[in-house]
Amino acid sequence: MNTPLHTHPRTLLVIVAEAALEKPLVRDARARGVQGWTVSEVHGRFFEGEREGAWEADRTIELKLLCDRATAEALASEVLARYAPHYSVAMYFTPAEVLRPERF
Amino acid sequence: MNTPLHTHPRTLLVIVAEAALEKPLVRDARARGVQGWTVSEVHGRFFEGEREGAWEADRTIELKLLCDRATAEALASEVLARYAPHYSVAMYFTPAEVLRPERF
Amino acid sequence: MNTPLHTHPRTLLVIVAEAALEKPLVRDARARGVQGWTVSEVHGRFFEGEREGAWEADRTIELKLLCDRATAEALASEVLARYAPHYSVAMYFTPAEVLRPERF
Amino acid sequence: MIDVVVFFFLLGLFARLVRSELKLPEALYETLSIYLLLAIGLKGGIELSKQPLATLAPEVAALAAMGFLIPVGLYPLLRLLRLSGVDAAALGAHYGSVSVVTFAVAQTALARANLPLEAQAPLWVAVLEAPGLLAGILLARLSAARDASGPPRWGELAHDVLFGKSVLLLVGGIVIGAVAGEAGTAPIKAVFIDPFKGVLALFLLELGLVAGGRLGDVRRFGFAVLLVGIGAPLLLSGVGAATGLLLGLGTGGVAMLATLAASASYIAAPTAMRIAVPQANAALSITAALGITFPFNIVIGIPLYIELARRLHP
Amino acid sequence: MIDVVVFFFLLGLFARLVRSELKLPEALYETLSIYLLLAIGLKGGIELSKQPLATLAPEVAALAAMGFLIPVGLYPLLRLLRLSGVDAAALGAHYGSVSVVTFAVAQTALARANLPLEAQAPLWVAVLEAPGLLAGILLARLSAARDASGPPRWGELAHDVLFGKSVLLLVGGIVIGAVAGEAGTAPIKAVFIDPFKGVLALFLLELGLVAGGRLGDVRRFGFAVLLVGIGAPLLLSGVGAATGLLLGLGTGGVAMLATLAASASYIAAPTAMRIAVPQANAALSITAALGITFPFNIVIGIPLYIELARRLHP
Amino acid sequence: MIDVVVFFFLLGLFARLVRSELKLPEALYETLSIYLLLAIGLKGGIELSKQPLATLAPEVAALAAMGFLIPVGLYPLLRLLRLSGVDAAALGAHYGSVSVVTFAVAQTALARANLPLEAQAPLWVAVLEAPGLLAGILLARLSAARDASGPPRWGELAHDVLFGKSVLLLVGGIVIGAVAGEAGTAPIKAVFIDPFKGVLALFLLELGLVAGGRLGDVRRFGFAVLLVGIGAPLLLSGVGAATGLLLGLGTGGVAMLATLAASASYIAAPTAMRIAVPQANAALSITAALGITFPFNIVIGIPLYIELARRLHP
Ligand SMILES: Nc1ncnc2c1ncn2[C@@H]1O[C@H](COP(=O)(O)O)[C@@H](O)[C@H]1O
Ligand SMILES: Nc1ncnc2c1ncn2[C@@H]1O[C@H](COP(=O)(O)O)[C@@H](O)[C@H]1O
Ligand SMILES: Nc1ncnc2c1ncn2[C@@H]1O[C@H](COP(=O)(O)O)[C@@H](O)[C@H]1O
Ligand code: NA
Ligand code: NA
Ligand code: NA
Repeated sequence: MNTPLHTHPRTLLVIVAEAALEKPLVRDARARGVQGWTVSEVHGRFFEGEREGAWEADRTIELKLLCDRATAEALASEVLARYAPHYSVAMYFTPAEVLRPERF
Repeated sequence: MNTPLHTHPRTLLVIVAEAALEKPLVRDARARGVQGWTVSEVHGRFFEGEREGAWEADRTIELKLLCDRATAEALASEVLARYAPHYSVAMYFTPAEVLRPERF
Repeated sequence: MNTPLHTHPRTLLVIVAEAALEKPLVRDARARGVQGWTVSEVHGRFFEGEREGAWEADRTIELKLLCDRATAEALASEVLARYAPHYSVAMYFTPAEVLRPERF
Repeated sequence: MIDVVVFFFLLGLFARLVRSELKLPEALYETLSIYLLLAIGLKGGIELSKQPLATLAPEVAALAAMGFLIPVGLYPLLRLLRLSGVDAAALGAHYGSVSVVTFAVAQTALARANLPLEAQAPLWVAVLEAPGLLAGILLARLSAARDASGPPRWGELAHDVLFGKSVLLLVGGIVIGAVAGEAGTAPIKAVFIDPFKGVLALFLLELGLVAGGRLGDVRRFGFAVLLVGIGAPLLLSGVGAATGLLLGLGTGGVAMLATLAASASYIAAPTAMRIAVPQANAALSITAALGITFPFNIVIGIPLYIELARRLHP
Repeated sequence: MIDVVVFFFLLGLFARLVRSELKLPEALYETLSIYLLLAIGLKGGIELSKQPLATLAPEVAALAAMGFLIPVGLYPLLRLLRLSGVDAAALGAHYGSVSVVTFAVAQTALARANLPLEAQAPLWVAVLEAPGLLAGILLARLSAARDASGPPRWGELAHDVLFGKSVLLLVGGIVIGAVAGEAGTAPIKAVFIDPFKGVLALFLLELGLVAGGRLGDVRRFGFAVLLVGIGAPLLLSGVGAATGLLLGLGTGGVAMLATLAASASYIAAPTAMRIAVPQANAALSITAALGITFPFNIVIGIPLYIELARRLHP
Repeated sequence: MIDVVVFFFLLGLFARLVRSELKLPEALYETLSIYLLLAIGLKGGIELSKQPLATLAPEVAALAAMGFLIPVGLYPLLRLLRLSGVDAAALGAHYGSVSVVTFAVAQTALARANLPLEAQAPLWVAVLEAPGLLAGILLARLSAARDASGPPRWGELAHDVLFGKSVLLLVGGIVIGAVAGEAGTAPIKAVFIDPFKGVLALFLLELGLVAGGRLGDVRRFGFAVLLVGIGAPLLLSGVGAATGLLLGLGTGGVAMLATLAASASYIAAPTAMRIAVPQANAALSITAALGITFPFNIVIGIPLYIELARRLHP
């Protein structure tokens, strides 16, 4: 009943990390021009990892950032360099499409 | 060890919106034939937006609807027209594959 | 400003199921070599289903497993055979890309 | 001397203003609000069980009318402040309805002042919950020519208010208290009566945090929101006191009706307006109701309204 | 006169039946259940510390046997109602196990009736938790020829029950109460003893909401589930009372065993069955146990069982 | 005879060691910690309101110095155990700061022993919160030549500690208690004073669970962590007691300062270190502080420190 919608490709960058990183990650995302963010509280484990969540840091968050591919990649590289050596961080990209391109 | 599974393409429509919209959004989805829904409680912000969650509406939800592309598009258009002018709503499509096509 | 990142394709297997399955599903995933897992508490409904969450099982979880396609398919088949007949389980695959291939 | 529960409110306000990360868990907030509603209802019910039931019909009718008329009366005044039609309607709805915590603080202030309060006072809160919302929605409909969201679902709305948390727990508590009486409720006194003020203190700590978070928005909306947030309760306290005198209430009752009229809903109203009048600016209403009027009433208003009642009621 | 805590249950039931959005936060529910288990255990332990320890072995053995035999005895009856083998087994397991809140309500009812209760009664609850589940799982295995999910993990199951929340907190509370005694526990009385009934009232409000949510399913399962939900407790109360008489308990103890036998587990059993007997219809069991039997026992059953104990026990 | 609240800690420890699924909801944990901080502060404030305000300046200065010097003093000792520089610095920060629950348990132990405690003791906790963290971060900076994460944001850090939950609620409680006094706080006594020990018992149950979860890591880190977890508090209790004597405190005060010095922070410190010194091994610090030192102090240390204070203070 609808003609196909015109959508715009974007990338969803998902970062699963210890909760202590929420504030700095959001700050970094904002600095790179990401226009919004969504956080859920999750729990989980990286089976074979040597590092492991500490007591208050046992809380884990999943941060989702919807933006263009270049921004997602730049942000991911920064996170990898800055936080991954010392913090629990898992990251992946997922393709996404949006309707209002000016917002994401 | 397995021969490749036969999967069926679907679309995951993700709607991040103020919690007040949960009931109406699920109602609309159901009316369009979506067979199920999943909601998580999230928090987040749209940095540059003029609108902003009010006190009880500070609660934000992420609604996931797995359905065929046409339904997802129709629903997204409806949401854009009906709710986006007055409510906080972010939406995106993600490709997905399912095993049991009759269920999604 | 960055040259394109080298990413590695993976599959995100998302399983929405009654909470009683969390322990067994994580066990199965681990047995198949998945290296980590993430769980969020969600709520939702399958509209037309005959089965329906029971009292304590009213709690629903969303389990995300990031791994290679073959593992995701093998795991999904196993879940379909072993749990789907008696439990509430919805599953889908989503494409994903990661930076550190050895971890996923 | 300021009541100790008010200090907790100020502590919460302070914490937010200095950007402390202090936060009460949401489950605690919900628990406290369920507790307060039940406890207020129970206490009222126990009092009611001790005395012959007054004919409540005139009170109910007068209060429903008052709640309905408050948004109607505020509408033109708010329009004068250059608020849009829907904003004026939605904001009025907040003042037509009431704040339960403000009621609770007034109740303890009256007790400290040794002014007896009518046993059925918790019922007033229940009665005042809905009429203002109704009026606000009607005004918004009249002011907005066309409306994308279709006609309001009145049935659903009525249901949501009548069987919403506030009315249900208040009235439920009243009925249980009235039926079980002082003796029947004695075994649960240690939970619902004795710790009441301490729990109220905790709740005010939380509300201080929330209200403090709203204060930041005052600058955004400027002078108008300040004027509304302080002017409206002052004006409406007079309306409430007059209604109380008309109904022949005692000094405590007059002070309480002044407080209730002056108080603005920050739970039922925002939720209802978000659904029924989505075009209205939610942040504006909540800034006035929770960021300004609530603190004003808790700290300054209530003592003022008690003083007013004392003067009006020889 | 009906106990005040029962009114809270009815309020919850009412709220759900009128589709109120009232909801207690999950964290509150969990907190209340942890509290009740600890408090029941502590109180029992304090009582035990005051008297020479009775030889408990015969009681433990008799109750374990009773819990195990209830599902076995119910199985053929449920099959007569055309339930499948696994459904009959799983449903039986719910009745073989017990409901802690039903115990708590019976305890306060006995206190109101001035019937003394054996100090070790909380231990009965702990003992009765598991045997019924075990029997239910065995019956399900026998009735289901083939089973996709492989042999049950008995070790895991035993561990989950023994070190599960209920048994651990009950027994933990008993031990602490017994070791610390009346004097040692005096400083925590204000939390674990005095507010007990008030907290129970809140918990019953929540359970009213949950049970009300299950009532809707009764129509789906029809007459059979009603028959089971009311018939089973009536029948089993006789079994419990007989066991109590056999063990030489006082009137209070006989009434309590009747209640425990008549009560159905709606926490441990559903969870255990979901894992060990997934083919069984979970909604059917929970509708009977929580939607019908629980309200029946709280409102009608307990007074009945007390009366029964009085008649049987001159 | 061991205090009843300690039994709850042991129950939690036991539950975790047998791998029970018992878990307190996170919201409860947060609520209990908010409650304890406020209640401790209030109680101290009420005491302060009864007596002329002592000149607190020397105490504040001495305690800030003690908190700062503890990590500095521990650093070379921890390096001897082959810990890396950042690990030694971060671990030291945990011991320089304090544990509020350990304070609460010591407070009840002193009350049982009839040893009066200085009214301003809750203030000590607030003062001791930050200096150790500061020292730990400085040491880590000095020991790590280059640091990817850039210079520490001192302003942010100072803000987070000063207006963090602990200091804010403690000081807030003290101020409210001092201003409102015994009479003013009487109406909230039923919440903040009477149930204190019972709530502490619940909190210790939770901490037993958490500490038990950390015990498993002890094997991973081996003998060194055991040595630190037990050796550090023993050593530091001497430092605390000496500081107490220097300040001319009574026996209760000396015992309390010994306890505070011996206690390790497991909330503020891990959070602050995670942000400011991310290279440090968080699991190592938390295992020592929460898995070993906390249980050691609760069960063995506090009675020991009281005895020490008695001997030192004729
Ligand atoms: N393969 C995976 N699939 C899903 N979630 C993962 C996976 N690996 C890691 N995670 C999540 O990422 C978080 C941080 O991972 P790590 O940095 O390995 O500790 C873990 O706590 C998991 O919740
Ligand atoms: N670029 C983005 N990435 C992730 N989440 C977003 C983004 N933009 C908006 N959101 C989420 O969508 C919600 C509603 O957005 P808005 O309508 O802009 O207020 C926000 O509260 C965020 O949680
Ligand atoms: N089409 C759908 N879209 C999103 N979530 C779904 C969908 N279908 C089912 N679910 C989720 O999967 C859970 C289990 O589904 P079911 O096995 O059908 O009971 C439900 O509780 C929903 O949360
Ligand atoms: Na009002
Ligand atoms: Na039973
Ligand atoms: Na210390």
